[in-house]
Amino acid sequence: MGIAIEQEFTLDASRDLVWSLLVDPPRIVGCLPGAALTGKTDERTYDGTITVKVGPVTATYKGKVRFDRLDAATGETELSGQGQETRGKGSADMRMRCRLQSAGAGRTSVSVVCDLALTGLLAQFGRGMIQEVSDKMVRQFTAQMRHVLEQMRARYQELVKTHAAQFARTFPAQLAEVEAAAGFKISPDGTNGAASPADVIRYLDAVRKVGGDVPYTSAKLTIRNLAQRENIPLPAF
Amino acid sequence: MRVQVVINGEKREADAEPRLLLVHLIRDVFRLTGTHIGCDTTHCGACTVLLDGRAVKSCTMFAAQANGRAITTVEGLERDGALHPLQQAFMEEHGLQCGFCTPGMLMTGVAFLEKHRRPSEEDIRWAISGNLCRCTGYVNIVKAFQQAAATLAGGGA
Amino acid sequence: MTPRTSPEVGGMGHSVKRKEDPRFIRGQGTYVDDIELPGMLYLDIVRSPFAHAKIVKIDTARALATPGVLAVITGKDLEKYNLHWMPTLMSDTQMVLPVDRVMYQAQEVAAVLATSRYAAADGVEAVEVDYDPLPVVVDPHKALEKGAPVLRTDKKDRKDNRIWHWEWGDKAATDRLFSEADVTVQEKLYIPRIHVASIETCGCVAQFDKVTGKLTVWMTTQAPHAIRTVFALVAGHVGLEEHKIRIISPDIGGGFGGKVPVYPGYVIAVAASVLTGKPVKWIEDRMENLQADSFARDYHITAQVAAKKDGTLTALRFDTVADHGYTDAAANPSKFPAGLFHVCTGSYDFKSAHVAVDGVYTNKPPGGIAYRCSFRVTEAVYAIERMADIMAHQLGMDPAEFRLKNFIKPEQFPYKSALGWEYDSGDYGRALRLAMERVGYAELRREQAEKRKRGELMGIGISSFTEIVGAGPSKHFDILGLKMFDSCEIRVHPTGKAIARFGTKSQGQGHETTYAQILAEELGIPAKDIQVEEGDTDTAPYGLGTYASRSTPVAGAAAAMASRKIRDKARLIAAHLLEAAPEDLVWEPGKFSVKGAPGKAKTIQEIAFAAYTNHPQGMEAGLEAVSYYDPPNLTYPFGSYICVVDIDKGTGEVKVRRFVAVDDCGNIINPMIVAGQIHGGLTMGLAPALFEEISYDEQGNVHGGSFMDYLVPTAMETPKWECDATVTPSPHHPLGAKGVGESATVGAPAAIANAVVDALWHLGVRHIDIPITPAKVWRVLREKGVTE
Amino acid sequence: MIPSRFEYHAPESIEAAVALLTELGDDAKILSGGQSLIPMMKLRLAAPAHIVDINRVPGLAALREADGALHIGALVREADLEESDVVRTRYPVLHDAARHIGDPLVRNLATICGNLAHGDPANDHPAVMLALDAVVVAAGPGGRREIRIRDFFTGLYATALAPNEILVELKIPTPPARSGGAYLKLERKVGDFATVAVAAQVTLGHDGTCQRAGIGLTNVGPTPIKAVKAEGYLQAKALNDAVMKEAARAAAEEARPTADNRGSVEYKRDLVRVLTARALRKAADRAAERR
Repeated sequence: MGIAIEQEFTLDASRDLVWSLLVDPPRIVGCLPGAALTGKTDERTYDGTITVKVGPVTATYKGKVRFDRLDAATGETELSGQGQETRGKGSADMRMRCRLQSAGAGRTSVSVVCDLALTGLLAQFGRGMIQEVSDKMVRQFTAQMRHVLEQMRARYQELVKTHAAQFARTFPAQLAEVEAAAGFKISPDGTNGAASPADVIRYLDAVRKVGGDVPYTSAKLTIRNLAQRENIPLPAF
Repeated sequence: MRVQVVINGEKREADAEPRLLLVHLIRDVFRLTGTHIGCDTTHCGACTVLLDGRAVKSCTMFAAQANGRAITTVEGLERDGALHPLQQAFMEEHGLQCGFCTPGMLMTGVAFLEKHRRPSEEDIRWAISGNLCRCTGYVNIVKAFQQAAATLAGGGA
Repeated sequence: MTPRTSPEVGGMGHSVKRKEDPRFIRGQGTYVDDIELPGMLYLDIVRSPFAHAKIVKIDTARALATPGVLAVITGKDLEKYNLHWMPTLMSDTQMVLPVDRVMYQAQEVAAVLATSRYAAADGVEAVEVDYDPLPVVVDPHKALEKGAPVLRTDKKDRKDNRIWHWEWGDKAATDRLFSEADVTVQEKLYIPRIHVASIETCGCVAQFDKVTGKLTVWMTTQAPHAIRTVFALVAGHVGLEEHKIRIISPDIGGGFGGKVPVYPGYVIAVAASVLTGKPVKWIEDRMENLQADSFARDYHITAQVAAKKDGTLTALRFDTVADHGYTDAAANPSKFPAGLFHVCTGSYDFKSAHVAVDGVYTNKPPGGIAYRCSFRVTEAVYAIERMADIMAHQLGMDPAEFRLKNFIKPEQFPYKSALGWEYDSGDYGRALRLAMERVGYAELRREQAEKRKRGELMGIGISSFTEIVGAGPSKHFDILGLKMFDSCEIRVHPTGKAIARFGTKSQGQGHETTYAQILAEELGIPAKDIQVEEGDTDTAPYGLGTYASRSTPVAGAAAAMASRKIRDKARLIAAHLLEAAPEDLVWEPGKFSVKGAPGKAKTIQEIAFAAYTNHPQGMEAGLEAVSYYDPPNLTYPFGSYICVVDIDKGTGEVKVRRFVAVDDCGNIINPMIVAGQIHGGLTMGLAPALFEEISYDEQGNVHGGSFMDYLVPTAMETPKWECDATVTPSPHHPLGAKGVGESATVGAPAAIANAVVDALWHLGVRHIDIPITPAKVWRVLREKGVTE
Repeated sequence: MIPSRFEYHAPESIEAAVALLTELGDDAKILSGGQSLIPMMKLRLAAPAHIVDINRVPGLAALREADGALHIGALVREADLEESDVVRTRYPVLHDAARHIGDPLVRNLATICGNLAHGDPANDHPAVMLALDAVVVAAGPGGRREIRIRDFFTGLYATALAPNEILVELKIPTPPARSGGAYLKLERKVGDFATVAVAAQVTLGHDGTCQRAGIGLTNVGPTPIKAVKAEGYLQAKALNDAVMKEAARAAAEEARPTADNRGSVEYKRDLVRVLTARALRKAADRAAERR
């Protein structure tokens, strides 16, 4: 049986931040309840599992997720996944298209179109409940996305903060300049309004512009180290 | 685990996995093959037996649940060479064809007739609505129930 | 018919109590799953969740590590012995286990052999199969479109999904009559997939003796001899020759056509037993039964009939798409890919008719077997009876009056139908008039008119069917080349008791009783003194088996013919004993007496004793005979059914208020058993009309694959059948009998559908496809603006 | 059809059962009648590692009227309701439902409390209990607590019971005089889940107006549905055809059906309307008979 799920929702996060989540396989897959990536075939293809639990019924699907298209310019992604139930009772085939649009300052609207095709025992028995289960999963997915975005925003702030506090101590006079160049607020204790990977890059660029190569190198190292340690995705810089 | 039951008046026991279905205890372990299996989803009633006098589907019960209880199967209906009036009536009224659903029908009927001495046709159809028969169209099963009810009401076979 | 024999003898016409019953009512029947042999292993099957997929890999490691699991058998294992494919009964090919591809959901993928049922089931769950899904084709019309994926890529020359195209009748004459007709009607009728769902599923116990090389298989089969030959043809090359194969069909818990084919499970169990040298049991569960065993019907019919203004039917044209699933595994006589569908001119005197059928491959389970009917006869009868009603309504004629006008008249028999069948006998008007009288037809029509004024919905439906059974004359009928005769072998013992063995196999029809009655009728030996045996190929004479209502018409006739051979010999022995000329002896059931001297007589028992103790010199001792009966024609049972329904405007529910069935199956052997057959048949006619259907979604998922959704009627849904009969003997059958097991299944669906549409015709409703569910009726009612 | 392996526990007190659930967590399932759980286990849709069979716990099989309520213990079987004169005469809506659950053999094992605890919106008793404003008694590690039925169903197969709580009893307030109820179920055949079913319970005032109305809907949403708008609409109104039809329309709007083998969304919604009107009529008639 096949079902279609269409959802539109708005997130309190910049398009940049949402995009960075959308193109981060382990994180975005982690937003789906019961799902996890277990391995990687190539840059675009991952192995994963998802366990769906409805009352006494539990089904685990094992399979592949592929990022078929990632278009940063248009904010569109296409993802497909195929999984087989681990006890041979069925399969699930999913195709998902996401599109991001900026919805004003710091807000992004997300539209998701998902086609799900099921085979096997659950498709035979659960016909009436699958829509409900899927809808619930999408609801949980968006809630989890909000939560993760909140976390991520905090972490990008944290990245900037580690260096900005130091910068403010060393070059208190130039803080305002950096703030202006980066485009967000930075307090003397380093607390700041960074909200996405792009903001982190903007901060780095601002430091270089205002302070020159030395503070820039220090900023790069500090931020890169922390990002690596905490596994916070950043574009190359 | 050890399961002990009284089946058709005889004490029997067996080692059973907890997941062993009662119907398999009866058929495969005790080798009483009159109790049949006709579906997976608790619909057909071919596996009906009496558990402490109540008609139940033995495919939808674990053997462990029957531990310490009394079971009657179709093999236990004939007493001292005398058929139960319902068995007799099934033969008289042609209430069976392939015979596969028959043991389940009989067990449902035996329990039902204990409680309903003068059942209407509607009562009987209601009572056997958990037992599927593919051969008879139920007409003669209903007649057999009526005949057996009359025999039982008459005070003996 | 007044019985010729006494109740003690119990010949034809007596409601003899069944010989089968004492064991069944004590739970002492022996069905396949009741058989347990020392050291027996259990087979369970891994099935595909996909309707169409490549098999990338089968990983058996985890399964083999499961306690109790001994082996996992895959298509690759069978391929080594060239046993991975087998022929179907229609000479198509079917996978036993796939090597690289599955073609329908629930198809066998691998088999697990274990020491218990439970271990086997655990093993099945642990087999890991990696599939690569392929495009699924479930709609046969789409399968015929250009560009549809070709499903049978294993067949090198195949470029599309059309299995065959078959036509019958005079197309030009039919076209001409249509162009000249005053009135023509057309309707698209879909007769959905259904399943016989006998309460016992299929299964077997295969036992191969490595020392003697003998294979014994206890299996749920309606045709043990044919199965033996098929096994020998399939596996002869690995040493299983026909004399080393014994098929035993023990008690069978209902067949209805579903136990005619050879299913992969049987073959795998046999292979597993041959490989291990141990007995192997395979018993399918209900879901496997419904999802993988042969289905019935699945005919998409575009039906047209033409008539004159005065209501005279002139011509008929049926174009049909037959969905066969991924292989044509129908159980039809090989000359007739659409079975006997061309009996579709029914009870009416058409001038001309033309039928075309296209068999189509789809990603569904194979089949096209009967569902308690003779080779596509239900499809034919449903279509003509629906069309007769539509035409009657179209002409503004009462459907009964319309039928009476168009029936083949009694004096026209034997009657050659527009499509070439020679109907043996019939009096259709008598049966319909009796049904009308029994139901109170005129009064019901008055009630209907009154109710209609009040906005209440009530309908009266008629079906005046003609069946065609007893396949069949060897000139036209064979399955895989095996001519469709059947057999009886009788041995009369010295003490006058007898044993009779047959090539058929009862699945509930009561052969042990009725065959004994035929012998009682013909020989005068009491039925209770006759033992009937069937189903063991080592002992029974060769026969084609029990399906298509052929037991009485063919094997029953063989019983009569073998009895008559015995009687002929008995006459010679009696003549010897009575010292009279054989031609001077007169036979009455049970004894020969000298003409004009009734006191001078010898009973059959005395003659039997003499056959072993005092037979004439020059004559062989003993009293035995065998007959392989090749029927000269088919038989044509008929009847008229009238159904009365009430429809709930709010919910769309259809309640069958009354159902009167008048059947004519010729001379009756056991009225009690005949009535039982009709009750059961009616219920299996009701079922597809209102409840049962197996359908598929676009991914090829089956809906109706368990008893949760495959709605076998209980006693509550089943109306109280009202039955009556007329008797029009078959002129060519030695007993004048015609066969009855399936008439009711064939005739009933149209009566019910006609009643529903009759209730709604005034609203502009012409047709609703079966099963007529509340949801469908509700939709039609709301479309017509009717609501509660 | 063979279930997966599990460990079997047969505690002899509720406390022991609760302790087991606490210890075993999510891997354990309560077995009472087993007529929903065991079929799922045979299909291996469910494969709990532990089964806690409460059938040997004494004191759970009582069906009695006391303290203004009908008490239904965890091990009261559907057949007990069917055979109870008290239920038939004083709780007809419950009696109607009991006669339509599964089939007579299933009803010899199936329990009312299990029917609720399973959380299946297709089950029949939830709607009945919603119409009757029943109270669920749950036993957990901290003792017993009561849950109003309207707070009980939290999602598809999900209830307000904690994983280590057991539904030990149901309490149905005894309806006052001039009360009546009816449960109407459209099923495809005996033993089927409802295509749609409606439970209606009304209490009439002396003047014949509706003092209280309870309406529960079966199998038309992810949870059983209490048709609160329809109930509210009926309040203090004379139960004539027009009023009942309007309430039925409101109930239909409250339904959230999905399409399946039983029918389309539109069909099911309309059935809610048709059956609600009929159930209200029958309930009102029965209420009028019970003066």
